[in-house]
Amino acid sequence: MTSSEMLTEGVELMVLGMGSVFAFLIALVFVTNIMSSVLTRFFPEVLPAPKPAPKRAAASASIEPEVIAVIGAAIKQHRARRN
Amino acid sequence: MTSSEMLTEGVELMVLGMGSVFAFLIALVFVTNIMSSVLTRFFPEVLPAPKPAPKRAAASASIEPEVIAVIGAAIKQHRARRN
Amino acid sequence: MTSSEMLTEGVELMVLGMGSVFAFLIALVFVTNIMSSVLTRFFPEVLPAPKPAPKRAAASASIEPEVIAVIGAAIKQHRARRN
Amino acid sequence: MDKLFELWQTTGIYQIELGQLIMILICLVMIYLAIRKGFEPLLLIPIGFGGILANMPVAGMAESGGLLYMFYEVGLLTTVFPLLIFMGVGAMTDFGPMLANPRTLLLGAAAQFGIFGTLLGALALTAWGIPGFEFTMKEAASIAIIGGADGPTSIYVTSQLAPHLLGPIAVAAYAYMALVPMLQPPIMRALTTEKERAITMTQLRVVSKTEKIIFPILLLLLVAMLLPSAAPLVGMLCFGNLMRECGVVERLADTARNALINIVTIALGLAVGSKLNSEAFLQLTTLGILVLGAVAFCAGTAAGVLMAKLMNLLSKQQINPLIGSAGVSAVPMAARVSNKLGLEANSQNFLLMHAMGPNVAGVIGSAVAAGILLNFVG
Amino acid sequence: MDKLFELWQTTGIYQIELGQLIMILICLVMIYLAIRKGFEPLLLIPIGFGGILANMPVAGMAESGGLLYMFYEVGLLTTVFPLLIFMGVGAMTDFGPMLANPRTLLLGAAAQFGIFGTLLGALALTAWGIPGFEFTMKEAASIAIIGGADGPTSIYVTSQLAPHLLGPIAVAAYAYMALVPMLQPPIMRALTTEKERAITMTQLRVVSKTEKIIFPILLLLLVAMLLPSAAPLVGMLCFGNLMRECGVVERLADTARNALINIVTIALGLAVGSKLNSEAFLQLTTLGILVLGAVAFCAGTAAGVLMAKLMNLLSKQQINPLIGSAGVSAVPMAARVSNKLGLEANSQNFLLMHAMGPNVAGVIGSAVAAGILLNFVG
Amino acid sequence: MDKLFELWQTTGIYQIELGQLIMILICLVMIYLAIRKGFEPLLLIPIGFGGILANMPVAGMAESGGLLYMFYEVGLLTTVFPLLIFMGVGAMTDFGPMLANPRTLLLGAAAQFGIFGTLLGALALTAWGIPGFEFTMKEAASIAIIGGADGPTSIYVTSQLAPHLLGPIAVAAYAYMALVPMLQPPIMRALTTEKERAITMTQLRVVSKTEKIIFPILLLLLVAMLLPSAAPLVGMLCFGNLMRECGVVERLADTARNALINIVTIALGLAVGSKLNSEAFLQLTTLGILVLGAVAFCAGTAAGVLMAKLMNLLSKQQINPLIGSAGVSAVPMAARVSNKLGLEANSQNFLLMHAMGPNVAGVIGSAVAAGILLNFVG
Ligand code: NA
Ligand code: NA
Ligand code: NA
Repeated sequence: MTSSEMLTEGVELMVLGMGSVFAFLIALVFVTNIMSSVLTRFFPEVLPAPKPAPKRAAASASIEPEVIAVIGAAIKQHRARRN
Repeated sequence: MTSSEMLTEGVELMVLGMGSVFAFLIALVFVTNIMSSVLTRFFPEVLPAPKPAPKRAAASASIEPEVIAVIGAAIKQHRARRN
Repeated sequence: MTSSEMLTEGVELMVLGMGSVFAFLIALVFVTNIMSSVLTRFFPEVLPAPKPAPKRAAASASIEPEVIAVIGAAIKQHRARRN
Repeated sequence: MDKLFELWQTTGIYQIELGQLIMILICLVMIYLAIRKGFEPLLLIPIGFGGILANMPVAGMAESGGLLYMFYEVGLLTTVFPLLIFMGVGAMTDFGPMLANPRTLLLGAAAQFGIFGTLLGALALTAWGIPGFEFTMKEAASIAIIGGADGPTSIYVTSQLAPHLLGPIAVAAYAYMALVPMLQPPIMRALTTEKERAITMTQLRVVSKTEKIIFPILLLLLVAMLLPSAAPLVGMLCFGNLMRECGVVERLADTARNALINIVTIALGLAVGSKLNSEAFLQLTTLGILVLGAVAFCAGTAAGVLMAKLMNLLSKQQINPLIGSAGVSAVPMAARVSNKLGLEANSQNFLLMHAMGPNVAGVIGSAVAAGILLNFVG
Repeated sequence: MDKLFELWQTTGIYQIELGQLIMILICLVMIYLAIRKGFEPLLLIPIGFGGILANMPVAGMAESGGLLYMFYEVGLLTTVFPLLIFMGVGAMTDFGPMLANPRTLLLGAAAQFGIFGTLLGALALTAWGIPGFEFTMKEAASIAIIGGADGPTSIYVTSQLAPHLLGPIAVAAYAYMALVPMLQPPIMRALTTEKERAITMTQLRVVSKTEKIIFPILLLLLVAMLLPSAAPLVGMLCFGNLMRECGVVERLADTARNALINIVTIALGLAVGSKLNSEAFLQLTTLGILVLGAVAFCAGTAAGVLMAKLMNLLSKQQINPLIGSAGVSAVPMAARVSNKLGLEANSQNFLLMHAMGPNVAGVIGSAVAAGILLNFVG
Repeated sequence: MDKLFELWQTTGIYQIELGQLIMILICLVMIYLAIRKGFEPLLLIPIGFGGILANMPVAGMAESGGLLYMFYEVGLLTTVFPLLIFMGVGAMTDFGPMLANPRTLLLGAAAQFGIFGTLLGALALTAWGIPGFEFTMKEAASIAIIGGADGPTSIYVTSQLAPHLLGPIAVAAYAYMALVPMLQPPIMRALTTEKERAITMTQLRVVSKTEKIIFPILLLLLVAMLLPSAAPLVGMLCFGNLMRECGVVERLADTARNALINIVTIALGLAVGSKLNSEAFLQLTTLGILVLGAVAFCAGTAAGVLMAKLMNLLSKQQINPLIGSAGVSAVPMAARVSNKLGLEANSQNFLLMHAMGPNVAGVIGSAVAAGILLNFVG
């Protein structure tokens, strides 16, 4: 291949390549949008309601980080013993 | 193979096959029974006694489900954060 | 190989082999010592200070074994249910 | 412009054939059923996805050098994958309920009538020249093993006797395993009386650890002595089970029933999917396979139930005939079906553990039947 | 004494060549950067260590019969390893942010300019005869794919087009991915105004489970129809992602993104390391590869940012151009860079989730670009 | 009737040979010892079970096309399995205690006298024509390596020098490792005084993270320079250890020491079991191997203890000679034996961590010795 052929080939590849990438991803945008609108229109998914029972939630929230910390510490301690 | 030979072959295979399966599994029943009776007679295994200390057990029972729930929630929350 | 050749070969192998093993491991001792002294002199690592805040530590220590036990029991119970 | 035309020629739209399109649709249905209806998703999702990959034009994933082809050659034709799956199944299986009541092994034996009856049926239909049923002996045997209700056993036998039918047979085997809750109850109800279904069974005795350790070794030795052609399958099952029960190699057992079986399941599923090509699948014989597979399941179910009734005639220790149907294996679905029907008849009648006995016995039974078929037909 | 001399002759000190020594030093630097600077340690530690093992004289670990050689032959040349890695990546990836805002796919498309621009550059430099740049078409394509900022894609393409360049290309790909936090910000700042960088984006809508399940299938079908040569890579990505999202094969997804991908990563790293020999690496062309790789990254970054600005011109729904640079992939580093620069401009401007859209789009984009290159050049 | 006779001819009862029966019994004993006495169950259960599978007639699992044969061909003869095990061992090993007191490396060197002394012994017995001892140089070297008290090293060396002896050598290696608590104490007591055994050692200094990270690289470079034939084994050990210590690839280290090593252990065990055939095992030479293996272990133990005493003569920093025996490796059993005997002599004398130094040094030592043997004999 001569050097000018090589350059032509490169330009051609770039145009075709970027073109194909864009064509493909634009097609994907369309298809994805269609899927999403079909789904939301015809098969609406009942989204999980925001957690009710704020009282219980608050209570659990106040417990959890502590418990998580304790578990974490326990695991760390356990590992430390093992090594 | 002619079609009547095929049928004969099929009948033969069925008789032999089911016969072998039964023969083998009946043998297995016998062998298993012998093993179990030999073991229970000559090498009786001391079965773990039912958990004593009902008080402690009751206490732990009253704690555990809650703790399990808390751990479960913690893990769920942790996962949710990660995603 | 005659039997005397075999013996000679064996003695030679033993001397060379043990020699090589010792030579290699002595070299390793030297190199390791050099590495350690270079590191401690030029790149001293700040060792993790002993855990401060004895109060908090004591508190956590008094909680942890219990929590670990509870978690262990929960896991055991969970596994028992699964089987 | 040349390049653009060249590009157009390499698109799937240009190259795809009708057969590939139909196969992709079938695979999509399979994936839908696996996700939405819970049809054996662990296998049918990899198989279905593998089928889509295999039917994409140009990509060549199921052709020499392609990933699916390599999985097929290296893992499936060599029988390595199904044997490792069997090891994992062994490491998951608790033979305790069966050891507590070894008579239930007979139910697992009877249910293998599904295999041999179907084999006879396939040969008869072929002999009579019914369209869609033109099977050689080896093909008939591979199809019949669907009645064993055990995916890896089906794949193991088919890969040795009739690898060209692997696609439809594997799909049929897993599909019918998923359909057990629909296929079995009508047959079970038809063959039992309300009173029989209400029979309660005495609680199972506790099985000692030692019995559980010795059983897989005993089973292996018996297979080795009586039926060595079943030894690879049964042997790997026993190996997995020994690792599980012996208590000293827990880390190996854990890997066998988790990481290892998962890796193999993914690769096995993709490899099976690679055989879902239109030439093999879109044939009248596939319909024949599906019909025979359904017959096999039903025959096995019926035989199990009838065997239980026969045992009740001959022994005074009564068993609930509903647990007979669990003998086809399809662990643990078939046992759950038995339990459900038992509860319908008598709300205090918990048959689950009792049905686990014939259920795991069915796994052994169909592995044994596979050995017999390989011995005579292979 | 003979034996002692023989022993001396088999020592590394006696046998080692300068090239091997230099390669070992380079590998040590790589390991140092991986450990101390956090440069893609999951890959660069196995690659670097593999490189040391491969350059030890006498041991022959990278020669026929050696462990690294076997990994290379069995896993790399066959493309099994990069495809399994892609499956694991799929099982890790959440396409949710992209599905909430599919327009970000265009950013992932634009960033592939890094690939094709570099390809043109490599060919131009070769045509002009610049020393260090003497590449065939296949070599140029393999080098250009570094701009995809996706390790397994680079390895996949190079193993098929120019396996002799695998060492330098893989090292460059991972090194530049690690350098993203240094390479990208200057370009991003140069191409955007303070005001643009401060643009806040509306919170992403919640994406339903069903959308997430259907997306990988849709993507696979589109690839199958339009660009089947990208199907192996994209197909395995989609398979992993379907396992992740479908919710019924969690144990398979978990293995795919943990045990399996870890095992494959170790073996892949060692296999790549086996190609770090002095004959392939200590060449002027390696410098050329490194230069072109850096250009590719920068071009991709710039193209992504400029595309975002173009989209702002054409649509009234404004996006922050900082997320454009995330289109090169390098998940999740590039998205974090976008987030960091966004916070610098406006302390309430959290771009992370918005940048994850183009970020995962970039993975798809470079897999698609890889398919195109394989199609035209392969 | 023909079919029935045919069936009878394919039973194991009809086909089994006496040798197979004896081998199955030996394997059952091995499994019994592994389960009840805790004899290296992780290896001896797969090996023993593999031995049973290999000796079942007809099934042909250890013959061409069989599962065990494939594991043997693909994983063992290629040395892939033992090398991956070594990587896992590296990912499990803490070289800290050894780095805190590098002099203990000399104990690990001395204990390799077990290897070379046994080699000389095997050659001498062969030269003198003692029945049961007729070994070639390669066979003698493979047997001698049993004295390294390191299963994968033995398997690695034997698979390269004398694969036909793999069965008895691997069994002997693991059996004696299991017997360490019985074999070592008498020798240790005989060679030390009560006073020596009561010597307490100063607490080990804290080893920094950096030292632990640099050590495996240093060790690898030293091996590469001085003894490249040991590089595959030592290299994979170092690679595993670097993954463990560097702290940035924890997920890879975790897989290397769990899922991966477990999978490989199962397959390696079955592959070794496939070589437990009567032709190789029921030979007078097997007795010779067992005798030499025991001698090797005892010689290594004695050499380690005596070396410790010698070091006490030459240095004023006293070490307890009981830790010398840990130099044979057999991690961590030998170190526990040292600790136990130390506590008997002085109830405040905790030697465990001090003995871990020579213990892991012994792993390096026997890998080095293996390299030397492969170099001279291979
Ligand atoms: Na069955
Ligand atoms: Na990309
Ligand atoms: Na050793």
